[in-house]
Amino acid sequence: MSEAMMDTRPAAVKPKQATILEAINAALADAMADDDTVLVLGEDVADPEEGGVVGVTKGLSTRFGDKRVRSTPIAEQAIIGAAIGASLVGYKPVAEIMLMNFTTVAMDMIVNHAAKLRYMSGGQTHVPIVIRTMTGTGMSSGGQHSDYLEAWFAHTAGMKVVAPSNPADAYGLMRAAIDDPDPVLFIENLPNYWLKGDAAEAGHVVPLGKARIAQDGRDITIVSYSRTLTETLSALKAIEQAGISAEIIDLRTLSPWDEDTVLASVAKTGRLLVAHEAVEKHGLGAEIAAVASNRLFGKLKAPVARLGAPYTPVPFSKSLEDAYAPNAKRIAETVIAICKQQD
Amino acid sequence: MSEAMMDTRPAAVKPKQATILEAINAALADAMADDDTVLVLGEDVADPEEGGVVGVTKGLSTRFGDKRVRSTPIAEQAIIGAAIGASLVGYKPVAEIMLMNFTTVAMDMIVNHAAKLRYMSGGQTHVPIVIRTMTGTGMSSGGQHSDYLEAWFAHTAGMKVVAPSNPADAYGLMRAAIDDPDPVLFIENLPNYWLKGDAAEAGHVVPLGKARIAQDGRDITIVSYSRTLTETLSALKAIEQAGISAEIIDLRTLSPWDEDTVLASVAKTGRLLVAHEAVEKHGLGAEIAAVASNRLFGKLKAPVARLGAPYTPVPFSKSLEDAYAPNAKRIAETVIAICKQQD
Amino acid sequence: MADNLGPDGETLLGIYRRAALLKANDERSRKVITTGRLMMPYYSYRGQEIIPSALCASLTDEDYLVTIYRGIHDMLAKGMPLNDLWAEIAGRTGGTCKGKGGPMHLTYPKKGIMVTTGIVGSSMPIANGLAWGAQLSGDGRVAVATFGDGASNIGAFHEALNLAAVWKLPVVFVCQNNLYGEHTTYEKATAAKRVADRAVSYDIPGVRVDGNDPVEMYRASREAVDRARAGEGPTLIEAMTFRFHGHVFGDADGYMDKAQKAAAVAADPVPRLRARLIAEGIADEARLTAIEAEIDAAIDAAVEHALASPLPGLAELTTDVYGEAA
Amino acid sequence: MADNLGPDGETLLGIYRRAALLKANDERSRKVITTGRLMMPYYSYRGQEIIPSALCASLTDEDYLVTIYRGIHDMLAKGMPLNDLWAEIAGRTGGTCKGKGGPMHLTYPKKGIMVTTGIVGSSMPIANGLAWGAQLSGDGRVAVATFGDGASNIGAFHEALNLAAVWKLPVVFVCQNNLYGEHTTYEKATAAKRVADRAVSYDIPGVRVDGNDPVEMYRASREAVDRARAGEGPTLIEAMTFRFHGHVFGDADGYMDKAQKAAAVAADPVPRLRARLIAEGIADEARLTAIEAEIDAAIDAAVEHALASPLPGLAELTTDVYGEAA
Ligand SMILES: Cc1ncc(C[n+]2csc(CCOP(=O)(O)OP(=O)(O)O)c2C)c(N)n1
Ligand SMILES: Cc1ncc(C[n+]2csc(CCOP(=O)(O)OP(=O)(O)O)c2C)c(N)n1
Ligand SMILES: [Mg+2]
Ligand SMILES: [Mg+2]
Repeated sequence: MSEAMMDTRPAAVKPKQATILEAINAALADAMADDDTVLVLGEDVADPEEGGVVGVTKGLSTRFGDKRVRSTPIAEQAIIGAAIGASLVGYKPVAEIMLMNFTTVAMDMIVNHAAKLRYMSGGQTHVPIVIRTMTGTGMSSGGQHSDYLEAWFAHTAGMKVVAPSNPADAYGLMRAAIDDPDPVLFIENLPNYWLKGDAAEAGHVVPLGKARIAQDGRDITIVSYSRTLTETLSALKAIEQAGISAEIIDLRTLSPWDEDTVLASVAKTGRLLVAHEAVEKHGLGAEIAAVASNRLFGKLKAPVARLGAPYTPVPFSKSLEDAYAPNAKRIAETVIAICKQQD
Repeated sequence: MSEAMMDTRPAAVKPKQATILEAINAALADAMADDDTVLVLGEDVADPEEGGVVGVTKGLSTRFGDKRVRSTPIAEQAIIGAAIGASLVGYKPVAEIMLMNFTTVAMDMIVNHAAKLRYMSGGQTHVPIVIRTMTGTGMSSGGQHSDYLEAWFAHTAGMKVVAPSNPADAYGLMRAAIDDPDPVLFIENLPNYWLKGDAAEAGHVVPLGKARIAQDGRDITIVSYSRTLTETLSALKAIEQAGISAEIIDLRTLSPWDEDTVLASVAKTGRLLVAHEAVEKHGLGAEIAAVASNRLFGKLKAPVARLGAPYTPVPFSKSLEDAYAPNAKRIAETVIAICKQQD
Repeated sequence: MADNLGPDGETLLGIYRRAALLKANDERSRKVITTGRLMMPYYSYRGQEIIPSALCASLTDEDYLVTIYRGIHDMLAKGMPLNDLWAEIAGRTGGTCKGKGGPMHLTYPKKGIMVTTGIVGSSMPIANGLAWGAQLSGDGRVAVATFGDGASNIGAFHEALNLAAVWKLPVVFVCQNNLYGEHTTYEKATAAKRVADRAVSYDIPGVRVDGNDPVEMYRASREAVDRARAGEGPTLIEAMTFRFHGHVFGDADGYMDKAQKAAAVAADPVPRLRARLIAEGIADEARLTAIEAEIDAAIDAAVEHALASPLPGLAELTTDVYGEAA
Repeated sequence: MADNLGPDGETLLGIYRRAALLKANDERSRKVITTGRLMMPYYSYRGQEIIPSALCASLTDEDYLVTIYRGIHDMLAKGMPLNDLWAEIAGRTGGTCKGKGGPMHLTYPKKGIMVTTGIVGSSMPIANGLAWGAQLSGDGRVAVATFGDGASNIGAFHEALNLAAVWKLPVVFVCQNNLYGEHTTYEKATAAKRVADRAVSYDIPGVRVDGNDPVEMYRASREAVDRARAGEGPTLIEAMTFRFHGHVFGDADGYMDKAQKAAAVAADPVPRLRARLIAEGIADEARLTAIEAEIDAAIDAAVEHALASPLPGLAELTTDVYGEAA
């Protein structure tokens, strides 16, 4: 706040700032204002319940009424079922599953139904819902509240998966997700809710399936997303100091992922590191590494590398939790090691 | 049967034949006979309910009593919960989740609890359960009854995942799984239940984590498992006719997978195809391809290839279902194309 | 129940019309499989025909239905055309789902048949969403979820009924209690004396009726549908019935009580209703025979049309996975 | 309830001993967080102390407990040692789970504290398994699952109670109804008039008691535990109570009814029991003060011991994922 006040550029030049939390809230509000069929449901989402445990949906029920913004019982199958049913008859529900680990109690509804109804009905019906969920280490929440499970959903045909890393993308991806004709899982990072950045203009849309080049570079491509993208950006200085020019790609949409952008970048740099907070084994990076290694066979300067969480549940103790997800330091070290391999 | 009767080798030389179904049944029976703490539970598993819808647990409740072999309500969370609880106090429950798609209603119990309790308790408790489940295309069961979801569970630290392709392995892996101190998901292929092969001797154990070289070869390594391994063996003739010598590895344990055996083979052949029935994108093959491409960088003769199901739900119609999972013909064609690439 | 709820003679005849269609269609399905003309997982509903036949007398084409693998009777009663049905279960182009859904996933939105699910318990949470849509739109539509007795023991049942009750959704939950869930008896799986008793958990009306009695079933359904339409919230109906065949075609049903089954078959509700129509002078033998002949001919035509239709081409494998973003 | 169920004076004093420990431990926990000495997600149970204190009067160390994130009161009542507890919630070596579980996953098998879960509803299915083990072993042990009112709306509740009933398991389901699930009131989330009414769905005894009344809570628990031990199956106890603080530490609790909360705090059950002990001559002021001082000293020591203990080394990150195959 005080920083913003000290900015001396004229107001017209400097975009408004927003946190990711504010951006998602604005996207929901703008979508509801623009389209009467947009609905919000989930535990505690309405204002008598404070607009969500973190406040992402604050103000919506007051503004749009408690028929369109409904707090639910603790019953994730019922939540997703209600969203699916309403979506089949013309509504665009945005359902919250409070934490990503709680998708485990709604997997049938998400995977066997939301993702498949279009196909199984031969295209007669479709399920335009958004499932918002938050996750991430860094809050000392331990083994059952911190997992990144995006690989499960990316493995599920019929769904899309999105994970923004900054406020403008959060806004634009949410608008795209709401208007997408198919189920979209929208992954929010808990510690990054309060990350500030340029706010999106109202109506800004980030098309699903398009990655963003967050930083141009020549020597190595780093593909990441969500909070790990933030860590990657923080690693940049150390990487540059080692004399390495890194191209950083924010995947943003995890499924379908933007093969064209990633492969073009790796074709240019010859090196690839995929970094994410999810467990490395069988994580999203496996698919990207498999595709890049296959498609750029013989053209790479180094083996495709991955950096993810170890093959363990998320530990509670701070000393262990801090060592769990890839952070700026480990990303920088890994990048430097990869680029040194061939030197 | 008539074939067996016509066999002229002396009985001592020719091992007894068994189907995979019989092998699993025998493994359960032998384990229950050897160890009073082994239990069986699941929908219809007891004899008044005919020992399971396919008969895998037939005879067990009659022999070991209906306290140790219990049919359950249709309530998969309750089933896995009961298994977990009993396992915490000295029992070794084998729980059936009838079809793999129904794991979706028990994911919380499997992933947040069974897989994590050892870690979250700092090793004070552990969950020696086996979760048996069947799946597979070929039965015209459509979108909600045929999926291979092993990649989800392989991504979950704390679990092991097993998928036999023949009767002897089915027996030996089940015995190992029951005695393993951690939760093991045991995947049975529905159409392959009636596949015959050499029966295992009573007490035969196949250690978890060890792959089997089903066929020695020089030019390419094919890694597969479950029914796709059967298809791969059927592809062998066409592959050989094309002048290609293929080494076929039956992974058997999908998590942890046998990196040593696979990498040694690929180091020798220089080529790798991973084939499975699960959706290719983000499937088990992605991890194996990522590891092999990374570890054997610069030493491969061809890019690592994968063959899996398309990125769609499983269709009902026979014409589409037949085209869904990799079969012998497509495996042979792919192998030949890979080996021709460099010729 | 108030006495003016009916059904009158016309309504009873309408119920019979549906029930006769359902019965004939089940018999034909089993025959077509037995003779090897068609392969599919088939869950016979023979014996349960009266339930949807009486229920649908109170529903319009605009009302929603979510049913299950054992649900072809529900769909036919709700108006699924025979041609679309048969082409689908034969996996042919021209099937209502282009052959991609099959017998467990038939869908026909034109008659409100929105979802057919193969996952026990899943019909209920989705029906809630349809009902929520109706509540929001204020269009007076009602959603019906059908499911089995076994399904009343799974978590989704509980979550769905509770949500429907707290949101006062226009939804009717119809449990077709055929006394078995696969091979397991009601008593062995279900702690409640009656499924209907479980309505207490949601403070909604719960009623157990003889689902094989068209009058009881009609009245209970009508009352529940009227309540839902009037904005008074959900109802749980437990319709007692019996499944004449094994769980799935090919199942030897050795686990079923022989005497119980024989008694149920002897009390076959469809001929019973037929006899009643004649006895009460609602329709005579000739009229009913004509109706049945018409049904047979329509099924004949649908079966032959289906089996003569081409299988889908390979391009269909990868369509309908995603739509086009706007 | 039979009048000879007690509790007698000694038992009441035992309940107070536990309740005083629980109350002091909660106050200390919040203080240690407020003063920045410790960071953790903390779910205060202040106001709910009587429930486990009275319940555990009927349990032995061999009986099993499965509790939830808001469950430190349950564990302490069941006998979790303060040192192991505090080192764990501080994430230190020497914690009962070596610091890897934390406040939501405390485990202490030596006192039967088998699982603590952070997933709403999950305590119940697992408690069934422990009870199944006891039933098989014939060792007379009882399993207790505790959970909140909100948890009574999730599928796992329903599945678990039904299975426990059909299997007649020695398990007691204790719903601590504090009128809120996170920010949502009981009424807004729960269709049943009482959670206890839901026992009808499982044909088991269901009883609502004032969980803040040590006598009511003791009697209901004792009856349920005795039933379970006698092989008569599960019981559902709904213990009415109130959560004095927000859902989680740091939650501003603006959604809570101010007057309701003030009334609940004014009727704080722990000092109420204290006063009663004195009024009934069960213990005098001096004795109670001594007990409280002892508790404070023990907590002091545990906190200081925990905060002085080292954090786990990095090797711990990857241990305890798998055991050694035999
Ligand atoms: C979640 C889940 N578990 C198990 C099954 C396997 N299954 C299919 S039908 C069935 C029995 C259902 O019984 P009920 O609800 O009484 O319906 P009915 O078949 O008798 O009509 C079972 C267990 C399933 N489809 N879904
Ligand atoms: C399956 C699941 N959904 C949501 C949550 C988030 N959550 C944690 S506690 C809680 C409220 C539970 O309320 P209640 O059962 O009444 O217990 P209380 O916290 O009041 O003791 C919720 C919704 C969760 N942990 N698990
Ligand atoms: Mg049934
Ligand atoms: Mg509560």
